[in-house]
Amino acid sequence: ETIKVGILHSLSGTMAISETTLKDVMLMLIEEQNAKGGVLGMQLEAVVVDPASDWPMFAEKARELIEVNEVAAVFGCWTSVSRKSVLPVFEELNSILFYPVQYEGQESQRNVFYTGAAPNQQAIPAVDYLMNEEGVERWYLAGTDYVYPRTTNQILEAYLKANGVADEDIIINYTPFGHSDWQTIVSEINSFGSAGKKTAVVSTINGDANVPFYIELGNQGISAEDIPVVAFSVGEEELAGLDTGPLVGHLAAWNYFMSIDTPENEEFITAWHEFIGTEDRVTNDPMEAHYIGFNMWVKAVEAAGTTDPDAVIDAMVGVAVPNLTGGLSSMGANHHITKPVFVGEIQADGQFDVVWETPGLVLGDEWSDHLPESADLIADWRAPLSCGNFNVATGSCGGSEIQ
Amino acid sequence: MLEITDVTLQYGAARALRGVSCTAEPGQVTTVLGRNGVGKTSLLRAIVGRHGISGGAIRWEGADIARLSPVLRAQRGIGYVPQGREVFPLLTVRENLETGFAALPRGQRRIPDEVFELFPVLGQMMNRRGGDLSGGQQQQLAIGRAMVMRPRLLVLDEPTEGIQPSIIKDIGRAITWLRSEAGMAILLVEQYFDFARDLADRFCVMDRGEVVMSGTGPEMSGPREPELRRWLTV
Amino acid sequence: MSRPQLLLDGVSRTFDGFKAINNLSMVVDKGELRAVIGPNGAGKTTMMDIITGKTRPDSGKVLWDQRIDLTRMDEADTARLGIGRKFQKPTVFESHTVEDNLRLALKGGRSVWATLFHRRTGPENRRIAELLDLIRLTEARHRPAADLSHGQKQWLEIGMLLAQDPELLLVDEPAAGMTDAETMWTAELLKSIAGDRSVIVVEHDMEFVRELDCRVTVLHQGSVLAEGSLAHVSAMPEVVEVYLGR
Amino acid sequence: MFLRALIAAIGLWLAALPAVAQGFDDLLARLPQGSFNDRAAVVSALAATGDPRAEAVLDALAAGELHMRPSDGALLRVTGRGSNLRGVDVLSGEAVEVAPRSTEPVRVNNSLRRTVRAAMGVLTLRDPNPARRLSAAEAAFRAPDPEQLPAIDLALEAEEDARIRAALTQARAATILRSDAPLAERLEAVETIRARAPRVVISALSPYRAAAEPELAEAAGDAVAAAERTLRLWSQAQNVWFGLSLGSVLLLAAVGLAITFGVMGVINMAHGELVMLGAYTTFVVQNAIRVNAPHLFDWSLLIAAPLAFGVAGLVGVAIERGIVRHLYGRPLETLLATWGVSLILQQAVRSIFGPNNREVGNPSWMSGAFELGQLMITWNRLWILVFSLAIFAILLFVMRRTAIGLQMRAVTQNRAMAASMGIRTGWVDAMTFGLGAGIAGLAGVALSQIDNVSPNLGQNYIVDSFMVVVFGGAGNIWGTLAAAFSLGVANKFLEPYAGAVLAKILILVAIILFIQKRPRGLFAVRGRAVDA
Amino acid sequence: MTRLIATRLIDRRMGIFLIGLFIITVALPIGNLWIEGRPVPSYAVSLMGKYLCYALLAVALDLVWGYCGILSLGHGAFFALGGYAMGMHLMREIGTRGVYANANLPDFMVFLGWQELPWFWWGFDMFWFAALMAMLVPGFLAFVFGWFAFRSRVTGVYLSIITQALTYALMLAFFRNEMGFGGNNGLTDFKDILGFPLQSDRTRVGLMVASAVALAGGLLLARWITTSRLGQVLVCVRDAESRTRFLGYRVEHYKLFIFTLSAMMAGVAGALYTPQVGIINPGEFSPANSIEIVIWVALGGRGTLVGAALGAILVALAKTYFTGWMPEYWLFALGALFIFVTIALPKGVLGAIEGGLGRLRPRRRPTEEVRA
Ligand SMILES: Nc1ncnc2c1ncn2[C@@H]1O[C@H](COP(=O)(O)OP(=O)(O)OP(=O)(O)O)[C@@H](O)[C@H]1O
Ligand SMILES: Nc1ncnc2c1ncn2[C@@H]1O[C@H](COP(=O)(O)OP(=O)(O)OP(=O)(O)O)[C@@H](O)[C@H]1O
Ligand SMILES: NC(N)=O
Ligand SMILES: [Mg+2]
Ligand SMILES: [Mg+2]
Repeated sequence: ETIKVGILHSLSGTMAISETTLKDVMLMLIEEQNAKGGVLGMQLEAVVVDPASDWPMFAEKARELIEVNEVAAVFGCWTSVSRKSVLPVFEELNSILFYPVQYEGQESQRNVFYTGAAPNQQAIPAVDYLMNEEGVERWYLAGTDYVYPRTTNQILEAYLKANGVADEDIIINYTPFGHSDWQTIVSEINSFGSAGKKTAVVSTINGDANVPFYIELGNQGISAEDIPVVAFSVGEEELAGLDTGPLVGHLAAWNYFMSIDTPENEEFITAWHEFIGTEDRVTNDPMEAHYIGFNMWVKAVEAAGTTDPDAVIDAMVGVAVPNLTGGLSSMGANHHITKPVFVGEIQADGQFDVVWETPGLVLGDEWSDHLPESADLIADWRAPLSCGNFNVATGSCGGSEIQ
Repeated sequence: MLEITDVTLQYGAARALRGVSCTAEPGQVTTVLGRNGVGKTSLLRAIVGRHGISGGAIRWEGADIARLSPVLRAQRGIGYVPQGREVFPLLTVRENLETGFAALPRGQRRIPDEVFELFPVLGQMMNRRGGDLSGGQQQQLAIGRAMVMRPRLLVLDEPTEGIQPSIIKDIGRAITWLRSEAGMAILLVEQYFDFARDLADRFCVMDRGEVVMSGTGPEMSGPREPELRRWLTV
Repeated sequence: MSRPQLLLDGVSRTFDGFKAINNLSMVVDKGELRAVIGPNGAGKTTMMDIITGKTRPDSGKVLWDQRIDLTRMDEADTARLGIGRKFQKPTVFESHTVEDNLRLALKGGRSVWATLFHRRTGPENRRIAELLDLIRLTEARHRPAADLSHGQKQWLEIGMLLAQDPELLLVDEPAAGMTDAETMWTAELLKSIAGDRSVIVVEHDMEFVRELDCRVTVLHQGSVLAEGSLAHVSAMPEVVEVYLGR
Repeated sequence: MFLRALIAAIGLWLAALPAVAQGFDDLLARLPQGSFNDRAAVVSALAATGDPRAEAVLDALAAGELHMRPSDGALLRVTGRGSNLRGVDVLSGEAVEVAPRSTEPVRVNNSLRRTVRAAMGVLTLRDPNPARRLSAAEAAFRAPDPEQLPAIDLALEAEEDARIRAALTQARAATILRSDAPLAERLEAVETIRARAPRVVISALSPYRAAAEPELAEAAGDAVAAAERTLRLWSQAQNVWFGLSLGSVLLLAAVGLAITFGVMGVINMAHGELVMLGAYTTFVVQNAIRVNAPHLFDWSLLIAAPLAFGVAGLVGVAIERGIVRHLYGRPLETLLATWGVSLILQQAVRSIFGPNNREVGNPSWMSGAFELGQLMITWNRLWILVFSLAIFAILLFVMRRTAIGLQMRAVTQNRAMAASMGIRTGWVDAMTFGLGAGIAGLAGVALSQIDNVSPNLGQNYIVDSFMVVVFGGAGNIWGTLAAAFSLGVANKFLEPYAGAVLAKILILVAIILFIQKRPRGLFAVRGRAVDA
Repeated sequence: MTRLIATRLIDRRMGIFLIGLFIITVALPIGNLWIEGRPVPSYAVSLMGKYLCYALLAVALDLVWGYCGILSLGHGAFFALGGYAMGMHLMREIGTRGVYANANLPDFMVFLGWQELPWFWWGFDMFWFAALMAMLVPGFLAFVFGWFAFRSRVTGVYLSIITQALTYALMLAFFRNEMGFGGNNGLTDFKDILGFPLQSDRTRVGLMVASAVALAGGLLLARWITTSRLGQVLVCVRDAESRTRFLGYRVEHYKLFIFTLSAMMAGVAGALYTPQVGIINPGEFSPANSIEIVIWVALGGRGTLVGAALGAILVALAKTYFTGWMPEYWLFALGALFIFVTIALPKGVLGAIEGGLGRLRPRRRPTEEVRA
């Protein structure tokens, strides 16, 4: 008898470039856990499917995993739209999803555990850093045209204005997915940045579009000392496809960097290299998120003594496991976790060098406090509240989750 | 010499040729006559390799060519003027003519002057696209193009179709010239009886996929003429 | 007196600097049978293209029935006015059967709704049988038109033209690819149609034209070189020079 | 000698400020602590001490290699990782043992690094190396600090190199502007700075538009406005350049398709994957060069180009012989089969090279940019433009002027008749498709320089390249050229106003509308043959 | 007379297909709802429902491509518009059950700080209106687009590419949050339809049966059209457009009619699809999706209607099966399948089945158009 674990990451199509690694890391974690004797005395069995970067297909495959393969939990999704697509399935079939990617927030669902960063765990600290430590006064927010950048920028815009940044000192610019001709935008950044005020670019540019963006940045000679770029979707994996020489000093904000020097991380990296069979492959933040999420799930299952979703969901809140950066991450009542926030600078070897970090761990804020619509909302999945969008002003649990 | 023996040809289940035999000799014009749909074009298609045969043999200059590809047949000196012209519509007249070079050794790759003597209009329209020419001009181009190949066997499918009377006469003269001066074997399908008769050294008449009558050129206007004409009327 | 069915007045058309039709004027009366001859490239087919709206003239007038300007119409419009055409290179609907080709050409409703709710009728069937018989393709009626030989396609086109029952028939080289006997027979057919209908025939076969026994227009370099009876024009040295040859 | 005097002068001046009047060792101890802003002050002070050891410390700090050993507070310069970890005591210069995680990095960020550079600039304004002097002068211009004015003046006095003198003069002007010098002097400084490139003028003078003195504010405002006018004029030229450059990318992506699709009529959905193969070939070549012959790296693209042509061309020939050959006469079904091929090629690359981006580097001659007036022209874009035009020219020559080109066109117009003319249709088909595929491979070499090298590479270009070929007029190679450049330029003129997304939408709508006017594309093949 | 119509509409292949469809629509629900132990999981029901929507979409495309020679590379747009129309209704149905509990505005609008419902959302709270719009909006777009394109005589690849440009432009437009259709996430988190909860098995079965009925209806309608005189004219247009004009048929009217009708069918398919997959987003407009529809039709057998439906179901089935069975290598299998079918089964899967059975009289496949 085995316990099945579903892995729902695109192995083909546009998202394969990011998600395949997460499938691999899950296989590694499961293998390691099995070597340690499995869970509840049973071996784990990974069930891998390929939703092929097709959003409705994510829902179909989620249903297949839960209904046909009867998995105990699913680790998967990258894009927000894929997560949105599977939410109703997890709710209806009452199963568990671990979502490992930084996202825009504004969501808390009983069946989902969000192990990636919410905006307050990435975007806001990064902007704080630029404002306070680099004296940035002018902001160019460049993003790919989809929900994560749009939401993040909306939150940032509210936040920046609240901090006294003038309208004309903020530009928000969106580009299509896979945008590859950045000449105009980079030159616009160049002009915007030469108005005598310290300027920074906040990039929520997604995936494939980053490589040509940074190449253009390098070639037009925009150096980090003049106009630093801080990115929320660029990690070690993205840099692996680039000559980072001209990009040294540009920034990224994450909750994990491969370069962070802790024994746990070293062990993790060694295991990863061994598992994947090459020293060339890097590790990144969503991988750590899966590492944390998986260990939390194992712990919660052991605590509950069963894989029954209701029991596990209840057992999850409060579970704490070591993360890879030397701290102990724990699961909040809002199904988001606590994480440290790091700002790192790109190095010539494609790694990041941490220049700043939050003093302690930060709990993911599911409903942004910086947006009027969600300022009054909180999520708390513990009894008796058990609500994903409790309105503290009206004192009611508004929305879908109440029966 | 071209020898066709007992050739059958099928389009799917329908038979277009049923045991056709005939010959074409160098220095002679062989004409094939027959009403619409009796299989004349099918016979020529079999010879040039446009359509595979299901029985019989086609021998040219002593070798069996029935299994050869159209390219190899062209390279063995068989030139083809198809029914419906088939000029390359987007190539210029010059380029159309130059396609005839493919089967020639490098040294011979030039357009013979006779082409322009025979069809002066081609010379005037060298840079016009083949597809823009009038019907008759295209027909002239198709014949000229085959002449560029300098074939030893020239297969012509109704070459006078759509051509003005004066040029038909010229074509007649040209065929005579090619036959005698160049010693070409010429196989001519023709509906225009007088034209065929004037040129033919030999003739054969087809009906429903079979050769029903054959003979020498002079016989076309003699006692056998009424019989011949009968095969051509409905 | 006879009324002009079709009038071309000073029509010109240039292709990439080449004057295909050059100040061409011509009148065809109602019920007239007219033969048009002329060297290859004289502009005969182009003239038909202009009449049917396929090609727009650069200048000049084309009047139908003395009032309708054909230069503003497209192919479907002219067909609906009653101008039918047989092409020099036979073009039929290859994936339809011979019979269906004729049915589609048959005079009748051409609108989307008419065809959607169309039902076959007895008279229609009889007319089809008649036409099939006339073009001698009764045996081939259920074969796809793609399977026909070149000459058979010519006949099918003629059949389709007749099925349309047009006011004016434009017939481009009907005798090409026909045996002599068929050629003569076709000439008889066209003669029998004329009177009721107007007919313009283009042909290079002088026997055929002689048989038509009608007024002949000789085109050369896009304009009229001569007009008159065949005997008259073929005696003209210019015509012999550019067209008939010696 | 001079240096010492200078440092002494600065030291004296700084001594007046109590906050920084600290001993060198004191300052060193404070270097690893506090906020970046605090530490920036420490760095300036360190430089001001004039202590010769400062340079080594600052150098290590700027390189991000300065570590502190918590056990004794020693400052080490640490390089390497894991087993290669090596340490040097910055003050003594002696090598020391370091165990992993026994030291903590002294963090630098961009602003601190800038301060370090400026601080070191003071130390290098009189460096014997002219290049270092020049960059020190530039640094002083960009981060003007009134405290450095005496140093700049001294340097200016001694400087002989005209270029460096000019730079120093500018730096001096910027510094004066920042200082509380008399108004006349500062107005003069504005005039001096005005001579520089517009962008620099804007950046340097914008803050003074809000100066307290109205004359100064006006002068600065004038200068900035003039610079902005110049830039606006140039921005049109810049749009043209960007457009041509985008056009060249479109041309590259499409030109192979102009053959396989435009000329042959094969709907080749695997075209993008052939481009991808070219890019991966470049990756493999560069990898081999990096490992075996690093000195050849600058040649890597020239070596990769023929190989990419060969690899993609051979795959193309294989596709033609294996699949497309069976489909002449049913051209639309090539869509189904080549779609299948494209899936297989994508997955094959994913299986062999992994799903991630692979790194393809820019050779030195393709990196960086140069300025042409106010135009910033990047070398890689320029070379790609040249490359695309060269490919186009070669292709045009092959198609129009060679026998094989004639045969290619003949075969695609009427395969059976071409065979009857003695043209080896099979061979010609294979060569034509192979040529189109090979050119796609060449495009991949160029695209590897500006885009991801990933299994998705091909998919990113397929829609655009069909659009270009069709918009230009299928079957007309000139049309492809015209379409690529006109779409590129149009896009780049729209983008600044409409944004990238809307610009793209507008371009698509424009294509739809344009096709209504010219139903057979920009350079339509016209005439009887086509409208039959 | 009715017999005559029946034989005209239902030839052997259509008959067999409809019987198969009927069996599925009866057997799956019974197995899912009424048999002990539920041998048919709900998963299979909604999957089948989705396949049937694809099949209807494929039939719609076959109507224009197979019979009229219009290779639309943008049919996904009509499907998606139908899907959005239904999605908008489902969004409105959520009411106060959204996360922000706003009775008037869907969640994403609240989140974007919108104050009131944009005008183009008016009326979508009524099912009948949404259902109508699911047909009318795609139909209208097709009509306007077709009216210009066909009148200008845009044909062949030129038409194909502008249809692709159309769907591509729509995709980018729908990505934009400003458009008011939920941006890249599209519309999700639906609760119920006509008062039936979407998460219940009965609703799912109902939707699947509705899809089956729509497919059968679509097939019969398409068959009725293609066997009429109008259908013959369409084939004429496909094979020799210019010649058709010379017979007096206004080709553009015919094209416009069939294109608009086909777009409306695609819209219906989309409207049924959305509630069954639970999401509609701009990805449905992506050019690759539209190309895939063409692939279904080509694979099944162009110009056969039933073949198109079969092709859609087969490819979707293969995808479902392969992505679970060999997630890392399934593209090899699918690619190989496409290549195999084109080369080995020139008449598509349907042609191969019929040829293999050999019982049915060989029907001539219409000859291909010479150049795309
Ligand atoms: N689209 C076109 N582009 C260029 N030239 C053209 C075009 N259409 C016709 N021509 C030219 O116009 C002239 C007239 O052609 P047309 O087909 O009308 O001749 P015709 O009298 O029908 O000749 P034939 O007896 O050979 O059929 C020819 O020289 C032809 O090359
Ligand atoms: N591609 C084809 N498929 C099926 N049948 C064909 C095909 N081509 C010709 N046929 C049939 O084969 C027979 C012979 O045709 P062929 O073209 O050889 O006749 P032909 O003697 O050249 O006639 P024409 O004088 O009309 O050119 C005809 O009955 C015709 O219907
Ligand atoms: N959640 C994201 N990054 O799509
Ligand atoms: Mg024939
Ligand atoms: Mg003509």
